[in-house]
Amino acid sequence: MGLVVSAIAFLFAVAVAGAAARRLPQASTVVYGGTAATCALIALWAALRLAEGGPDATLVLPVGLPWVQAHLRADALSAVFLIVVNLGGITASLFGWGYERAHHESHGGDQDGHKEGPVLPLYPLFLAGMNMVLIAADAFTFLLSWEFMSLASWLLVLSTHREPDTPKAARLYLLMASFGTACLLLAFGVLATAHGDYSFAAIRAHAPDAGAAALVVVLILLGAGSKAGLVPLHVWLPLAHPAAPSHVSALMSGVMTKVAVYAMIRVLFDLLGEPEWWWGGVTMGFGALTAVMGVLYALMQDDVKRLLAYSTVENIGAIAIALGLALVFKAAHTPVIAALALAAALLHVVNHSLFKSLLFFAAGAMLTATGSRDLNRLGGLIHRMPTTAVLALIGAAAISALPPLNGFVGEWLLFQAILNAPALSEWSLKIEIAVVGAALALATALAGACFVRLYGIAFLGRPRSRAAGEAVEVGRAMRLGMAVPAVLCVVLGVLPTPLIRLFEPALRLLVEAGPFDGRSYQPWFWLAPTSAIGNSYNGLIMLVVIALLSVVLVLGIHRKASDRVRWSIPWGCGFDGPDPAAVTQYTASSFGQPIRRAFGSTVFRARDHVDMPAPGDTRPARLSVTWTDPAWVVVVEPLARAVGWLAEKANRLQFLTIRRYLTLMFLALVVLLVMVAVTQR
Amino acid sequence: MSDLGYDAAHMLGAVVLLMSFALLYQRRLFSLLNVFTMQALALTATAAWQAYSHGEPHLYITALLTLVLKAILIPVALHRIVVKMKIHRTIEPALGIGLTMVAGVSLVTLSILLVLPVTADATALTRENLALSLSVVLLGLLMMISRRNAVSQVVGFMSIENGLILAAVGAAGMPLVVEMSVAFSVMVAFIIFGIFLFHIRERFDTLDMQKIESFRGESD
Amino acid sequence: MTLLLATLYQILQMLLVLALAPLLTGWVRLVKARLVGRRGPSVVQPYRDLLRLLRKEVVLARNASWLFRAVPYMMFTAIWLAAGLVPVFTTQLALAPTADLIALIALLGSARFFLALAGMDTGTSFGGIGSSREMMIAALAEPAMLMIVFSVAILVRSTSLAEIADFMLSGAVGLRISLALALIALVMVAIAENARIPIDNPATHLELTMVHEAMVLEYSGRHLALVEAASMLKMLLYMALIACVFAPWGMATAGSGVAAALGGVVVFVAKLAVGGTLLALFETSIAKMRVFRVGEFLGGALLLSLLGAIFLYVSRGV
Amino acid sequence: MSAVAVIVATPLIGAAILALVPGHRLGARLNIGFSAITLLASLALFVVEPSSGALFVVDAFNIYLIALTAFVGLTTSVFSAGYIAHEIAIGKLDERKLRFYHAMYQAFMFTMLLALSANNLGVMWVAVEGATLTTVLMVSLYRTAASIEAAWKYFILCGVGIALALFGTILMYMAAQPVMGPGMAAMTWTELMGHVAKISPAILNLAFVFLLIGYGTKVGLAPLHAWLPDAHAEGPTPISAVLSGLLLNVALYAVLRFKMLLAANGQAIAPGPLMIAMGLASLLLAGLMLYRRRDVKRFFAYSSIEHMGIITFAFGMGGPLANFAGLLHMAMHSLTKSAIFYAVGHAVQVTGTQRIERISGLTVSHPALGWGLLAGVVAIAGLPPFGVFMSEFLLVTSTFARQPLLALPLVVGILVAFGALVLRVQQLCFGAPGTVEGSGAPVASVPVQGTLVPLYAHLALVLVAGVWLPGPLVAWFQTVAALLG
Repeated sequence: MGLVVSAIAFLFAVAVAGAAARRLPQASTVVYGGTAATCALIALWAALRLAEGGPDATLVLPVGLPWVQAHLRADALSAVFLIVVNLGGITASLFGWGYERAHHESHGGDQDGHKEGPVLPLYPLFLAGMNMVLIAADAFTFLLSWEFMSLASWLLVLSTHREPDTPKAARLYLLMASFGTACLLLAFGVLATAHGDYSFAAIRAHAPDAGAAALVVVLILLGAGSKAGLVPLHVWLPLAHPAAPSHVSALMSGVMTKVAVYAMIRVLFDLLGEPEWWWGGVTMGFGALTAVMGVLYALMQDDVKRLLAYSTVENIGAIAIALGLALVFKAAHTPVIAALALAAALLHVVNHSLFKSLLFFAAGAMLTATGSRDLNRLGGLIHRMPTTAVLALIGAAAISALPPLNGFVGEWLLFQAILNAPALSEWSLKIEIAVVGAALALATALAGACFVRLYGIAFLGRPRSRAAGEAVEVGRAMRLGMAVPAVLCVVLGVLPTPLIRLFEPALRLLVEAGPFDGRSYQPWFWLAPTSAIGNSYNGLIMLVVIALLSVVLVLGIHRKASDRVRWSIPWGCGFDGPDPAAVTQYTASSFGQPIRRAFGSTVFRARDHVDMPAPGDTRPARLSVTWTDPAWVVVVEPLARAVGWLAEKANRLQFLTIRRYLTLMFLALVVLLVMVAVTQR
Repeated sequence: MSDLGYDAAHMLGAVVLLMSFALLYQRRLFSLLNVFTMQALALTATAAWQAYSHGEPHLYITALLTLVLKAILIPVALHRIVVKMKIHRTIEPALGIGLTMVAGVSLVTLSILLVLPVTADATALTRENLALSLSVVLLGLLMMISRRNAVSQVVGFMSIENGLILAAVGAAGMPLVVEMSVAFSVMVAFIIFGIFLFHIRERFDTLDMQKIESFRGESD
Repeated sequence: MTLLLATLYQILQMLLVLALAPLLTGWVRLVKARLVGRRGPSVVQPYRDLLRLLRKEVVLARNASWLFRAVPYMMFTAIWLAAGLVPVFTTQLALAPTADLIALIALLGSARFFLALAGMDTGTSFGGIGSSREMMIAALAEPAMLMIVFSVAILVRSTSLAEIADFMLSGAVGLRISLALALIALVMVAIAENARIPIDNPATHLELTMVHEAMVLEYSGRHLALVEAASMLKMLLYMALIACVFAPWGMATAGSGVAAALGGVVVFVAKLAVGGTLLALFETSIAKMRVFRVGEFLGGALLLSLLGAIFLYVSRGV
Repeated sequence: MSAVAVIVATPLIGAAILALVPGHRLGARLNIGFSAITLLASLALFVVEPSSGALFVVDAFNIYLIALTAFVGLTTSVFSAGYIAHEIAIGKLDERKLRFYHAMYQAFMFTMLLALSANNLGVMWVAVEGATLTTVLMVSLYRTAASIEAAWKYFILCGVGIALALFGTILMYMAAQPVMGPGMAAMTWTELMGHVAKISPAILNLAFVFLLIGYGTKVGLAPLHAWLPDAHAEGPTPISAVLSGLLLNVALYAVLRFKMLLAANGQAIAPGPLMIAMGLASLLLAGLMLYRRRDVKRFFAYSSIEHMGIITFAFGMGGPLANFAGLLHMAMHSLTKSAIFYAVGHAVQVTGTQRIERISGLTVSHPALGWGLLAGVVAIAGLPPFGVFMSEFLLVTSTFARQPLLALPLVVGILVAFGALVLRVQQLCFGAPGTVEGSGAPVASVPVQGTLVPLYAHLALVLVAGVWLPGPLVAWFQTVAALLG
């Protein structure tokens, strides 16, 4: 434990160093190198603790609330998330190192000293904050770290404050973050003992009554949910995540949302004690809504990073579904199934952190190479940036849950858990689970469409702008930063069982069971959870067989078929010129049109406006799309309007005359006197 | 304490209260000042009487101060201000006189209501005296908010002070009365100087919104 | 021993599906032709087409990337493997435990994923049309498929095809509304997935209506051959799936010997023949629908399958 | 005892001397010197815990407030040295005014320290009144129409307030006199605390209402707050700093002393509801007012009202946790808010305007200043790792545990104000830096006058307090929290 704490302290030191030496060229090397090393250390430590088990590492520091002090504790759950966070930290640092340098070259250093806001000092702080949340073991330390994390990321978002829409995004982000913190504050207010003992141990010791527990569940879903991006509290996420530099976006989207998930698990599974069945029902419902809405949003986007952010919303929805299932089954006293669902949740947490980081890195690489995030200005990058293209393809396939990659394993486990609905007693739940399953399946399929769109438009086809046509592959550091998660995606897809084995202590801690309980023989390369009723999946064999078959196929074909190849210009619907197809090529919005028509027209009131030139007019026809964000209309705008209206009304008080102010005073006095006179009767 | 003493104190206090009502009733500045002078005299009498009946010599100082400042200097000063600054002689009330009267009466009832539960262990004198001074203070405040121009508001302010002193002298053996009344008089003096130096005729109740907005730093 | 046998069966099945797929397509075409009163091509015509395509040269668009050339192999492998997973004549397959229905659906999904990418690779408008429409169809077909799996799996308490087939054979099921619903939904999905009428018409290249054909428009030579073969395989796969879940009779099960297995092969061929005939009948009897009606069609399928899943609870407290 | 005498006497002597000293540089140095001596003397209190006598009282409640006042007095005098140098340079002030300014500054310190350490209701009232007079004079220092208007409004409203407070004090004596007999005893804290249990509640209640309204006016509670924003905005910035940082605390201290009496007397009405109501009113009103402000100093003045509302609410809630939170919040707010005013003062001097929309990109043009201001606002907004977070954490959690329905308006108010703070601080600190009002030169070309040490000293203290509180302080807070009921 001391090691983790000192590591975090070291992160602060790195931050200070970065602040001090931000002028020097070596600064970024120091910061990112130091951060990566520290993260590696913590991740390793956590992995070892999980592997060897043993008692939880604890530590009490004489800071924080005087009569509580700062309790730090790393149990199995914390260890799991420590691995996730710091893995993300390592890759992000690796990528960020290259990213920063590339951008400094492209900006030719900074003329007025601060072209970009300071990222270097804040980046380690952000990671330190997330790590602190994971090891905090009393409400005060927890919320302090939680809010500190938000603060650091807010400033990181503001590092691009020169760009027009950053301030709005940053503001909304910090507001929603504080709303979440407020909800968590209230929740812990209920949980804490009357005489102000905020330590988790004390909270566990005195369990709240049903009403209080219900209140806490709602508040946690609001508080942690707003951070994780549960619909309709997600409005800030697709604005704030893309605004930051790409490696920070990766951390925010891939990792910080997981910290929010950690908060949910910590409270719902650990602190609140025995769950009731409806907790899971609510969580699941929100999850399903979030999953479907998130991916539908993503399908409407033309901005690569915003699209990715919305897809994060979708994945959070999937995780929430898994958590809800786990809660339901835990409440139904079928721990093994609960363990299965929870394993699915944790696995998906890891997977998403991997491929979402990877994809954000890819977006960053595109941004570096073409200077644009707009899909309609990209295209054909597979020729210009081959490595990035391959890695991004892995990411896209993984997030679309294609076997034998890791995304699919998570989905598979989740569906296995859903198939156990008959084990429950409540009808409403059984039916809800069926519906939720449908929603999840829909979301998965739509995600596939979404990433075909992203990859097909950005990397395939022909360049849609000069910059895209002249893009050059990014540097080695960035490519390495993308390669690491890509490789992990494949490895985890082929061999998920060892990882789940590693997580088993956490599962036992939370639902008193493991997914493989009661299985006599369980080879390490085989995934066959007990509760999955004889169902099993084996990515390894699948990979081998696929490889085998394709070899057979290729050999077979090439022995018979002709190898003659002729290159030519494809038919461009009668348009001539050097590259006819480029004119008629599909754009992002035109690709999205069928799905928009099928779903968007109702949910988003999406409308296509086609501007068709008259015959003989040679200008191209234009397809423009308009749509409205329901969450925005329902949640944000009314609030903003209400506050504005009230502020306007209140503002009159600023412009009264002294006599009127005296009148106010007089009235206040009289009112109080009357109150006293009345109370004395 | 003798009945006479009690009645006399009570009666004098009642006169002060009566004068407060009279103040509310005035429509012309000069008569307002005259009524205020009378209130000050009544207060002086009360203070002197209390000094005598309780045998507290320092209250004589209070009485003297009240006499010199409130009954002589300040009315004169205000009189000259009105003349020099050509403040027109009638008071424009923000609240109709009748309404003000009603409000005043209800304030007095409120103060009596408040004082009733005061238990008997507090002597009857403090009780009456408390009701009286409370009413005087509230009426003074009412005066300040129901009049538009500066001078009458100053008068209202000072009648609040009269209420305070009425309470103070009534409270048996209250120390620091003199010091406080001095400190208070300083403040009153400040106000009067303020009016005099900065030519504040209507600043209490400017109706000119632009002016206020610029004063409040919010103009565009 | 059993493992060895299972492996043998597996290999046999791989080859069998490979061999039968074009035949099925040929059969369907023939029956359709006869139904509309044409003589129609011979049953083995599809084999000839494939061989001819193999011998032709490949014409590639200027900016086709390696992905474009790799995809046919990828998708063919995926679909082939998937077809190999569905028990057709025996439930004793070596690969049965490695992948269940969900994995199978995912395999088909990945095949579609890559084909759609390939459609966009050349950067022509047709590719775009095809891919976007295909993904839209998939977005509804896949969940419908999964819901069918649920209703079956909730009944059988398993998603492994072998166990499903065994269970159905054991006859412990009886008639069920939910199964009927699931069957209807599955047929609808199968039609959509195989680009048959009324969703799509494999015979036309009319750009307003075509989906699958538009995607593969730029393919030629051996690549096209692979794509065609893959789609034939896919059709066979779906028929095999329907047969395996809803009509598993005549399938060899655990313990039954080699003879039973061979018997199973024969029965399977018969099933295919029937299935093909039914499909042809259906296709000749109705008209193609507009592309944007497809959403409603598949949405219907999804709802049906969901109903099926819910009905299970109602009909018997499973 | 002696230490207290020194603490109170030093600024008095200082005022006398500074009134005679010509030359603003020497004046500024002497000003710093006297403040430093005061601070040293107040630190001596920690070493020799003096017994409270007839004149002065030093207990767990006021000891830290005295030290705090002396400390902020010193840092502000340091800041003021740099500030007035610039004002002289641009000719807004002259030597004569400055002599007066320095004398008044020390006089103001004297009145506040007297009010804090006095053991007598009357003396305390006189001190608070003196504080009002001195600050009125300093607010009107610039002699602009706006500043005179502000001072005038301040004077009238607080004058009436003071009058009501005096009435309350007299009532308190009337209440105590029958029990404790005539004489000084009935006006002495330490004596009153002993006998208050026997005092009849009726007059006590009456007294508290008048004291709450009276001193509450100086605390700036809505709807009595009207004087506060303008007084802060129009006076010299050092004065805004001490007004927000110290004067409000002193007034609140007075209210709390009387609340202690009521708490100690069993059957009096619980003052909680009154304070909760006024606190919430101030919080919500100020939170909304923040959105329409264009003047940066007025903006932060309203934020002071908001925080006074929070603190009053906390003491109204009562109970060990909430009271602890309130006491902590008092200290944190005065440190943070004065720090913010230092930063704002510099910002206004470099940009030459108080209009928020004309100040931007401070972190770019003046990194040290900009990040300091940002840190200050972050701290006052209740974000960790600063001290305000701890107090708000305790307040919100404990309130929700006891009175969920009261916690909701509290949280809403805090969030509303938070929204405005974020909105403005992003405007002030980020974006492209503007040009100097008038001259039109780039802001970055104007250096910051004077030192930023006071700003960062305050921030450092607030930061430390956010993660670690020293033992003695905690002990004091807990004793006082118990006394406040």
